[in-house]
Amino acid sequence: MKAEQIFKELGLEFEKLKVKGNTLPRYKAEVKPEKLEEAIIKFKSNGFNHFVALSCIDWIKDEKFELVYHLFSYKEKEDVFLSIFLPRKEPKYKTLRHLFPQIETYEREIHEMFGVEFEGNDRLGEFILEDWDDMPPMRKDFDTVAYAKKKYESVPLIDEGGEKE
Amino acid sequence: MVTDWLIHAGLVALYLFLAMVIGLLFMGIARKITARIQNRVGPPIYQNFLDLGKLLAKKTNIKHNWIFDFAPLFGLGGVLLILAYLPMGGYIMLSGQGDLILLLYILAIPALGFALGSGASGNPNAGVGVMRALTLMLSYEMPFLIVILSLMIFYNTASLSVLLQKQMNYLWGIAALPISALAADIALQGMMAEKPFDIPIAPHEIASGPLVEFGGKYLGLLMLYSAGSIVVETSLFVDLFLGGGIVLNPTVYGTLAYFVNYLVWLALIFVVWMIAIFVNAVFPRFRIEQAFKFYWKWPTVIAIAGLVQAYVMSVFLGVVP
Amino acid sequence: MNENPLPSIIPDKEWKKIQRMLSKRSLWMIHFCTGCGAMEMPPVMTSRYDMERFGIIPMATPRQADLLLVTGYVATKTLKRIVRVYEQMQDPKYVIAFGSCPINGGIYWDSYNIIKRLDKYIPVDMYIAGCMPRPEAIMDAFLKLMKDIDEGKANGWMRYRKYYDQYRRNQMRIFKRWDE
Amino acid sequence: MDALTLFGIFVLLPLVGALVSYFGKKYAPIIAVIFTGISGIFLYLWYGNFGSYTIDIGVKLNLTFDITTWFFMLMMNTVIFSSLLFSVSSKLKRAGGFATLMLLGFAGANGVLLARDFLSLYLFWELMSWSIYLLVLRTSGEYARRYLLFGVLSAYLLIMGIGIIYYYTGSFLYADALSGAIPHAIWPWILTFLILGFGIKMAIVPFHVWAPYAYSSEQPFVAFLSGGLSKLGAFGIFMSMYSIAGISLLQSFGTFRGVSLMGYPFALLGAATAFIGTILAIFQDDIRKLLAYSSIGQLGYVMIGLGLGTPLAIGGAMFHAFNHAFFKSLLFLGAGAVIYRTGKYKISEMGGLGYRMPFTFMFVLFAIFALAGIPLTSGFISKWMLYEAAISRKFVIVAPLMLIASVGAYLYSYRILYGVFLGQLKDEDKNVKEAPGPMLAAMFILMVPLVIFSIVPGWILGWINKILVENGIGKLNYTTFSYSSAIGGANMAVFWIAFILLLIFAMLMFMAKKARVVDQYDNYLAGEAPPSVALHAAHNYYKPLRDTWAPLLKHSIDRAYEKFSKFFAGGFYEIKRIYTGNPQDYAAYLGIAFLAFLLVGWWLLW
Repeated sequence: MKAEQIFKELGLEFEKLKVKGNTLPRYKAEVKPEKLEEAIIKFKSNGFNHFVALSCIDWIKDEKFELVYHLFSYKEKEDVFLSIFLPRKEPKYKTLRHLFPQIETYEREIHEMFGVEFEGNDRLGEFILEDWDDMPPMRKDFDTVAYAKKKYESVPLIDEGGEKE
Repeated sequence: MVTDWLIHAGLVALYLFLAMVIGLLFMGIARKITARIQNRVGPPIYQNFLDLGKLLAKKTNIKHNWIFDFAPLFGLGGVLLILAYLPMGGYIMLSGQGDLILLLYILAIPALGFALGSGASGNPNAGVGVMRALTLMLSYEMPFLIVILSLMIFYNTASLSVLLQKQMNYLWGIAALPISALAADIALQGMMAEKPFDIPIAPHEIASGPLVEFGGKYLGLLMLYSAGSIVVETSLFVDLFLGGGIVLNPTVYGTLAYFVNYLVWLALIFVVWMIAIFVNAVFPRFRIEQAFKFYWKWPTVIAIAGLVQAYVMSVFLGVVP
Repeated sequence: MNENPLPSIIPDKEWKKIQRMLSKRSLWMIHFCTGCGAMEMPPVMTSRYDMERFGIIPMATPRQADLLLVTGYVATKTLKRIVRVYEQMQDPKYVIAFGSCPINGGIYWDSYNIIKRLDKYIPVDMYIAGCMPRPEAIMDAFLKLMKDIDEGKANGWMRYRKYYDQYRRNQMRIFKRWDE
Repeated sequence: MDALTLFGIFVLLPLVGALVSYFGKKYAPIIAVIFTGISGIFLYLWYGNFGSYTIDIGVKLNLTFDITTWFFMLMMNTVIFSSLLFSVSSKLKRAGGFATLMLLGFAGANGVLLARDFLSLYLFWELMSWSIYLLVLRTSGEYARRYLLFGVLSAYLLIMGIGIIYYYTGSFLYADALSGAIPHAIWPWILTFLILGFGIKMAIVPFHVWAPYAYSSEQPFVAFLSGGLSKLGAFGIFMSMYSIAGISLLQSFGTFRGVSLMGYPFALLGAATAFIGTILAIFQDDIRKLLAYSSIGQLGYVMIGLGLGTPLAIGGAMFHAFNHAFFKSLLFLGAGAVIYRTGKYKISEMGGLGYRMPFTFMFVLFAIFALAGIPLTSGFISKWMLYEAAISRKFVIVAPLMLIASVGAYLYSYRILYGVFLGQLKDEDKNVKEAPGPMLAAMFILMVPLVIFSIVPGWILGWINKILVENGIGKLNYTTFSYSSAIGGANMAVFWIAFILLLIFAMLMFMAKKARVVDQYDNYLAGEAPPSVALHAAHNYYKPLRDTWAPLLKHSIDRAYEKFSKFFAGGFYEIKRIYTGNPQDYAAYLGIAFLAFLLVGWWLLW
């Protein structure tokens, strides 16, 4: 079933993205957080059974994180982006790993890099970084140059005379 | 009586030392030839002596427990024992005192000691490596033992020194039983663990299998063990099928015969080693199931054909060498 | 890690010279391909440059090797593995670091999880500059390292044993837990 | 020495011991050890004076104490002595009953060895079988039932053989069997029944199904069962083939290159047993089952030797039975010590125990050398004799199977060594202590002969030669340190000197530099930190081999028996339905039966 028809049945207004080059048709829709799961289930049962990616965008100016769930249908050859907005202070959302198993890995990464809490996903914790002690590094307000200087330049050179620098 | 016993012991020690030197030289030649086949310059022939020197000169040596020491001790001691029981260049060292079946079982002493040592290293790679080595052993032993059986049946002896005598008087093994010689050479490839059968020491899959925890002097002595086992396996084939390199009859020509026979023996084991190296240079590595299925199919059929030929010739045609 | 102390009674300079010559002529290399430098090794091993003619062959385990190649950027996670592999090697051991990333962080100079200078954590005997040096540079580095060994200058492993506590303190600044 | 003292020491004494030790609750094994020690001392003293006697205990028993009996009793006595010494410290429940049954079995075994007439043979054979059944019952009824089924089958086969002989000769004496009353054509039947009857005790292939289950009971008993009692089978086959029938009678059935056509099929059966036993042993994960199948494989060798019948073959079979008695019970006791300390049976669950139990490891390692036939132990000489026998007579079917089976022995023996003793030590076994004193003493006793007879094979070859000469089979040529045959020979003294010298040389080369000990977790795992759980590669150890053998492993003899028994079970179930349980039906059956009798009687009379 076509993506437009599913959007109509769900009552979501959507927009067809204009992209240069002859790419497959892409639709983007903003969904309320509580209605997202039902939307994904509907899409999944109508041919959109390939979960491509879950990404997080840090809109620092209007204090919001945007979680984009990207689905694809092999039959219809169409891309669908369903996105929800979470407050930037304590971003919290429920896990959807029961719909697609790979969502768990994306959730672990977003938790470590952006600090979004996913209730129900028990494997959050340390994933890619090692012994990390600072704020989640992918947030726009994280100053990586200052951190690099603080952590790595401060390590003294080994010198026969003892500590230097 | 004691004096000639001492001379005998001195000669045995000389032959063993020469065997070790030849083994290391052969490893160097093998690396050179493999490099040349791959259009590379390749290390100098004496490279393995340098490697051995470096390993023995290592400042720290790591060991895991007292069973770990079994590998170098039994490895080197065992391989020297096999060399002592193997006539080299017609010089019957101890093989007058022990026959082929004793030799077959002595072949297991260094292998078992090495397996114990690597098992005690506690590294799972080593355990998997030894499992592969034993499965490979079960696979290539099938044709090899049938070949040895056909030799014993045809020449009607189990003693290696008598076998050499008979080959000198009658016909070389390879002339009398060519089919068995072919099966033996295929089995030899697995016995020496040369590619395509270097499954136990596969560096890419199990980090060089049983050798994973050996370094320094342990690896040095194990290099001596592998050098010795090269000479053992090649000269076993030469003694069984190529008359042990005996060209001049020692009783007639005396010590001159021993020199000439030694050189002929050296040339023959070099030829056998070259066959193995050329096959090694061009083949990828088998999986252990493929190696097992391979050895229990065609080489076993060839070996059985050789056995039937030996059986028919010795029992029905009454050919007695 | 209490290595047994340096063998105090080395009979004479001659013996040390021979020992250095032996370890120069048969450098067994373990290749820790951390970054994009791994692609430079095949040409060095194969027929065009052929490092085996100097006696350098790749080995599978640190126990058998005495030359560690760190070929590329070193993340904090990778540093923990590199230190463990380095400590499992047996003396005398040498380290060659490829590329500009181990020297000063290279293009990752501002990254939050790439260490900027490998020398602070494990003793490096030879750096090869270049954002992935070509095989000629690598062969040149091998020859220079062999000359250093011969002259006794490549004694990174002695420095590691002498200033072990400083090295360990630097390493602990990067990662907190060691046994994980 | 007269009949009463002979019978008293070897049969009555153990029976009395059984009685006494029943009441010695906790100290029962110690009492039993004392009794077996006494009979061992007498066995040693009476080496010289052999003789045959008859004793009348209600029924006339003919007993003969000759070199063959002495040789087998030596095995039996040493094995039970060390098994009981082992059980002193293995805290068995109801130790009194255990010691009693063991001594009963021992008395039965001695009786079988001494007996020279079928009646006493059968009497003691039943006593021994029953004591085994009760001992296996101590562990599990199901295993005991399996053993009982085959024990009864072996008893029936023996009775068939004895019955035919008695029908013709009218007497039970072994010697009378050759009195010519038995027609020539009947002998193959008699021999087949007797050999198969005794073969079941040796777990020959078609009848080996009970062995893995019976060998899973308590370790001290299993050491005696597999080490000692399975030799009764070998003794029985030897007696029935070579002293009751005699070599000339066997040859009279036609010979195939010097080997009687009567014995050759049993040699083939033995070769099949050796091959199947070894292949099955490779894939077992439970250490007891692995040792059970390996025991079946090794006894296949003994069967080959007895089947071939040339002097070298029978000598090899005797020597292999002797070695098997010692190294197999040593292996079972070693496994028992490990099970006693860790309580685990599965090989993949253990690991690294060699560092905690060094002596047990050395004993098991030595037993493995003997099992694999490494020349450092006397295990090699017996295998060498069997090979020489097969190869010198150009047997091209038996010899390859034997050779491949011996290579297969390396595989499962390394599985035990690596899975149990090497690899990484698991946390729960961290503070496992070495086996207690009596266990180590027991294992040491079993190891000593394997070493002595490898350095000086002449002594034991002397005994075996005397056995062969006495039964008119031929002679072996050997000297104190070396042995030879038509086509080859070996000198063990030269071997030992060369081995020790070269080992010392390797030691000198090796000890030049000090090595730093590192714990098991400082291992190269591609730089990864060692995980909290110990890594052990012993799980499903020979998986590639099992995959290649999969098509063959599908058909298993055990399942064949199960299908066979299900077929009968269905039938018996039908019959069971007759017993409906209410009296009216039974009254009806009585009426029908009475009526039937009337009809038949009427028909017969008229």
